[in-house]
Amino acid sequence: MNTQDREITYREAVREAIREAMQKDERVFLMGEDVGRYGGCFAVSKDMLDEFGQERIRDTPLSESAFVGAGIGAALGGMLPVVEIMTVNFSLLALDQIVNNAAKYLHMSGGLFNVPVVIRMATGGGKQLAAQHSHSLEGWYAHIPGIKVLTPATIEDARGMLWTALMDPDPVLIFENNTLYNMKGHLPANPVPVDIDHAIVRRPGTDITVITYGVGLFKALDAAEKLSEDDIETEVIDLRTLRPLDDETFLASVAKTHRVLIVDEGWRSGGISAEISARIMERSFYDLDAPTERLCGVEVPMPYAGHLEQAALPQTEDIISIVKRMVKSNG
Amino acid sequence: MNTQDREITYREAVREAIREAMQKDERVFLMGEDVGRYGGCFAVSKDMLDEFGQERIRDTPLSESAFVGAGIGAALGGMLPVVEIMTVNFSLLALDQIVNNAAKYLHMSGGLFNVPVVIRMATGGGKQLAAQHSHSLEGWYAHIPGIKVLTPATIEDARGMLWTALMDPDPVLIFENNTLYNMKGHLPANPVPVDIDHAIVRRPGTDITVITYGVGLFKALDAAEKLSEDDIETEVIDLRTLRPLDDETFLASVAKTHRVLIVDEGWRSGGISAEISARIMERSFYDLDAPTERLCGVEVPMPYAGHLEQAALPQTEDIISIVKRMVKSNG
Amino acid sequence: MNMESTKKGERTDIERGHAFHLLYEMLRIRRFEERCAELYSASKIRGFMHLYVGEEAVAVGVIDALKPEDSVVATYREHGHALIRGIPAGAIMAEMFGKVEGCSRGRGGSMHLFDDKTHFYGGNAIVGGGLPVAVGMALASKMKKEKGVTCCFFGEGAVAEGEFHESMNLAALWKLPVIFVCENNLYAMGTALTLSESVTDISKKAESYNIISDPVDGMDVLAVEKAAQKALTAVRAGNGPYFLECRTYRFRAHSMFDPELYRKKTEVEEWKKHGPIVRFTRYLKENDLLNDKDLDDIEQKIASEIEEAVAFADAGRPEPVEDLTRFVYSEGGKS
Amino acid sequence: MNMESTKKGERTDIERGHAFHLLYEMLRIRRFEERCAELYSASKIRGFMHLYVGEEAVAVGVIDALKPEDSVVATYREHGHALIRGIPAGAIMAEMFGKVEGCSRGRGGSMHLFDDKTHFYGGNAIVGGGLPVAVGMALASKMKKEKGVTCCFFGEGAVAEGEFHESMNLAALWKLPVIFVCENNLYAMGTALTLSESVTDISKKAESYNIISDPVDGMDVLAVEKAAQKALTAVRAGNGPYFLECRTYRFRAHSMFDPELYRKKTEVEEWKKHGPIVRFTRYLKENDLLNDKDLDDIEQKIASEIEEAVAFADAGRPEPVEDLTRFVYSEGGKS
Ligand SMILES: Cc1ncc(C[n+]2csc(CCOP(=O)(O)OP(=O)(O)O)c2C)c(N)n1
Ligand SMILES: Cc1ncc(C[n+]2csc(CCOP(=O)(O)OP(=O)(O)O)c2C)c(N)n1
Ligand SMILES: [Mg+2]
Ligand SMILES: [Mg+2]
Repeated sequence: MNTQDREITYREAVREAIREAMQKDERVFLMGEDVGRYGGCFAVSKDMLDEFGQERIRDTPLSESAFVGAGIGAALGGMLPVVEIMTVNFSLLALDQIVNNAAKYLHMSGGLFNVPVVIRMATGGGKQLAAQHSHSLEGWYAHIPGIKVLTPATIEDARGMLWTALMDPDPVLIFENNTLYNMKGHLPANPVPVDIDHAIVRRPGTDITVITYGVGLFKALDAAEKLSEDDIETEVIDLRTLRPLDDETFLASVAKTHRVLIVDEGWRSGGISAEISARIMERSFYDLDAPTERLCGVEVPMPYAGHLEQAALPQTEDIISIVKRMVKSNG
Repeated sequence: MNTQDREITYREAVREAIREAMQKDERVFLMGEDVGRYGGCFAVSKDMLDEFGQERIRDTPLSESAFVGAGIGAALGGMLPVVEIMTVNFSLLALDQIVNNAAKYLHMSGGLFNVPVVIRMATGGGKQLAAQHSHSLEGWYAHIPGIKVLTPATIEDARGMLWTALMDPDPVLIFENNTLYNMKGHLPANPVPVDIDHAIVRRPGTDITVITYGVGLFKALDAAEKLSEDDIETEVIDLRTLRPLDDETFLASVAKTHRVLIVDEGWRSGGISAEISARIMERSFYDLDAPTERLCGVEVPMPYAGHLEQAALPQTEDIISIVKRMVKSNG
Repeated sequence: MNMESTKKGERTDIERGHAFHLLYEMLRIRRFEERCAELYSASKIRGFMHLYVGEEAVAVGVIDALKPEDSVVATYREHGHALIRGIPAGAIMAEMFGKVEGCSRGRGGSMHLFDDKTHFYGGNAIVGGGLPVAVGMALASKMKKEKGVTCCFFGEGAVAEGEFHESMNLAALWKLPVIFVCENNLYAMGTALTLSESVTDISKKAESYNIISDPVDGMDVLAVEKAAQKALTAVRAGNGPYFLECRTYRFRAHSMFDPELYRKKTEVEEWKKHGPIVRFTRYLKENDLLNDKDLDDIEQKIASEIEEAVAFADAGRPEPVEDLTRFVYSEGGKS
Repeated sequence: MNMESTKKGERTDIERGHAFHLLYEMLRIRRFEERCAELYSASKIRGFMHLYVGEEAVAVGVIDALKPEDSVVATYREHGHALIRGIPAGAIMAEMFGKVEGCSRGRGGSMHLFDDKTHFYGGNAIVGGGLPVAVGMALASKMKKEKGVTCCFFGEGAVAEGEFHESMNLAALWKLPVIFVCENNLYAMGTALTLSESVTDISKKAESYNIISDPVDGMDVLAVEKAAQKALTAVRAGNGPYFLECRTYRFRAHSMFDPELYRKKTEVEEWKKHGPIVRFTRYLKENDLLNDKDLDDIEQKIASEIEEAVAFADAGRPEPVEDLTRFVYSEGGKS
């Protein structure tokens, strides 16, 4: 579709991915609140109504449960719906459909009916939207068997994961961190579908492994850059997919670095970081030179005030200081 | 109220707790689907309609979101509602109210408005109710700051926790495992309100710690009994409250036994067991003689067929064999 | 044509074969479920089981009016619907026995019967949970310009759920080919309609979504069939959704655990007198369309179908425990 | 009495003081929010901010009819409601500045204004999320035999949510003292009413719950006030809930991020001509109840109130970061 290397935004990458999917396959359509006339609450689907018409760029009423359920039904009926829930915060209204229907049809029917729906939503804090509008629940969703949970962080993943998700026979949730839409980055020529089965080492290192995903990736890379000035070489792993979790990639890294810090913006207790830590405990205990640590969102509903919100979220500086402390410790 | 030691069922314990609360405090009322005429879907509130009348034993329509929200509103308005959601499976329909309202009012209002609502629900599998009716999501709920999550396992806790929960100024969720209602047990004379801030050692031991809650407690105690015949002394900890988690009790045990197995019926990935394992990693790493392990629900929507369901749930025999293997391993 | 409008001895234009068929199907459900109740007591069937006894005219009348390309979304009270739609009795029974030969491989049980051949999209055990899915299936038909209609069953208790409201609105707004069939049996478990709805005339609800609605006597199989045909004709013509309220009654407990404290025995007895099967049988006899011998034949045929089903289920095999984690994600193949 | 029914020069029985008061309050909201918009551009206010410009007659008309013991549940578009209900402008502004002196200590921001003294139970940022809570507060009043009425505001977009349906039914079923005020401004973000409801006559919805409903011209403060009084009288008399649809229009973007691609500038301009403030001002002048000097006085008083509020907010202090984890659970004290 595009034969040149380009700088584009994350937003544009998501838009291109949707457009391409819609052009490639008639069964694909986009449905959600304000995806049409408004152009998407994050302007992701701007101009798409003109290009594809209102049947395929389908504005819905404020009925999260019904239109998510309708996406599930349409998938059962042979379509490949991309359902957009504006933000993860509103997905709670559709949770029954996701957990009890999307994630269960295949199993309840003994393998007869799979549900190839893709549900996209923005996630994350950082924009002073306060307690009800700043959830990072992707790690929480990862608890549910039957769904897959993707968290594209890079432009390339935002561009390439959607098609992979659509071709997946089962329900896939894609979480786009709301602070990333304006991020610019490099997209290689002829983008290809992205592997969603594996985590990826975004920066190799030898002294410690930082495991993260989504917006955390950039904080981790930033920190790694700065730590490198102090001769601390940090390996940074981007999980990309929170369910199913690709253990092998991070366990291999643990075997190399012997120290791990996990970074995620979700609340600490019972978040995805806990799961990763538990798996390292179980499978790499004897590889560790120090206990695995977690840097997570502070366990408080998100305050509106900017300084409090920033204090509630993991920061690059926090990563740096924890890593410094950790590499000093003896196993 | 009762001055004699008695054998009663878990169901009766819950019923007595509700009755006593209603007699003690006019602000208390029970509301939910079929709590009145039907007598409660687990017969917990049988005959209570006659005793308290339909204002205070309030049958609701099938409107989980509205009646849970109404419980929150009534709490804000000065009542002390006990909202019954038949089972955790239906609570997903009310999740927005729980997460975005109950758990957030105090914070969003900068401390002005607390929400003293108690939400009770049955949880768990084991009765061949299949994929949509067999969730164990209490550990999942424990991810949410602003709510408290109680899991009474014993008759005494079932009897005593409700009042403590009602006197708590903040929203409390009580999860009653559906396989426990028929369990008989001993209730001491003059039952008192139960501490909900601390986990409890239900059986002291020296070789390994099994951390669990709810129905898992009885499987663990059973296993401990049998292991004892092989001279393996298992310390069994009942968490009682999944949020906030009382670390101190189990960390103290780790310091003593140096080995830990966590048992819960929820799905493994991202369950409460992961959180406990991560905390042990962080705070008791050097106390461990072997990696902490987890025995959880298998990550599959619950199959109807009985033998598959039992295979999906942790069993006493599993505990025994894992513990045996673990105590043999060298740190 | 319905039973109300024809009096004893009056000429009726119902075709004898068709009349037999309807009676046969109702009786088939009844006997099948009576057997299920026994098998439940014998612990062959476990979990939740909800019987449809008393309500058979609804499933029979509506589903008989469907075409093969149509789809069905049902509730946990769906043995009848599954049978009539054409899932073999053996596959249903095996499902309830938890055997691999079951229509859902024994993974679903009584509340989750599924079948691809007949487009039977399952029992759904979350009240109201099937409605959005049905809307989506209808949306797919419409977008793909296929002819199929989606037929969605639910109880009157589901009307109080938010998903009812959202689904009705969406279907009407988008003029989707879906027929909503409300099986109003006056109780949601132990909660009488008067305790769950401020307006108990359920079919009135449809108005506020601009959906055509018909209340119909759900104890009269002919009336149901006629109403369903009318509704389906309208839906097939592209006029958007239709709402059919079938007024009926459940003769037995809500599930196998229900002590029925919430209603009087006399109320149940009164309704039983007007049951769909006694009533239709009487009607056919009065119109000389059926005699005792016919009835015997029907009963016998049904009895042997059911015994075969039970034998089939009994002979089925439990799924190997090693397969426990199958069907969480699809095996192989992309969509 | 409303503006429609009185023509230019006609004798009117509106009391001058009251007329002033209404105009004053509408203008107060308007000027306050215009200042907010500037402060947003200046990055003093952050996050989401939704202005009420054009809709002031609704909050003023309704809230003026409330008594001190009544409670208010509002949405994220609630600066106006908060101001009129009596939260000091300074406390609101400080809230938006994220300062401890804010009515929610800076924890809530524009979308979450709270106040215990005036029973202001917050802005709620989940569309439809306030309705069940309002129902519950009304339930508490009823059970405690208190007089207060709960007044719940929401947009027409919320009508599509399941929670609307469930809440209406519950309130009607239990005859609760709650007044539902639907601020129908024709758009939910960029979604026009015709794209969200199969029946666009919102007040008709109330019928299917057996709730009395009145559509009222939401651009006419007198009409709103009158309708609210009538509604509140009915609710206070114990007749159960009331549904008030106020037909209005939002003059500005949905939030500060909205490029308004979904409607024409001319449509907005047309509505502005009939704005609640221009219209009421004209009406008062035509009836010799107001002159330019009065208006100047009002504007000046408001301007100084707002400048004081800004100064107060500016002087406020940010909460110490060490306090981050406060207000997750109550401090001390049992309920
Ligand atoms: C969301 C939800 N809430 C509660 C239940 C428990 N429950 C199962 S059936 C039922 C009654 C439903 O009544 P109705 O919709 O009238 O159908 P009927 O059983 O009468 O056929 C209830 C409350 C459920 N399955 N799902
Ligand atoms: C449940 C939910 N879905 C989506 C949103 C995003 N959102 C915020 S306001 C809004 C429009 C609401 O429109 P309406 O109810 O008419 O109120 P108005 O903004 O017009 O006052 C939307 C879609 C939300 N806050 N909550
Ligand atoms: Mg019913
Ligand atoms: Mg609006």
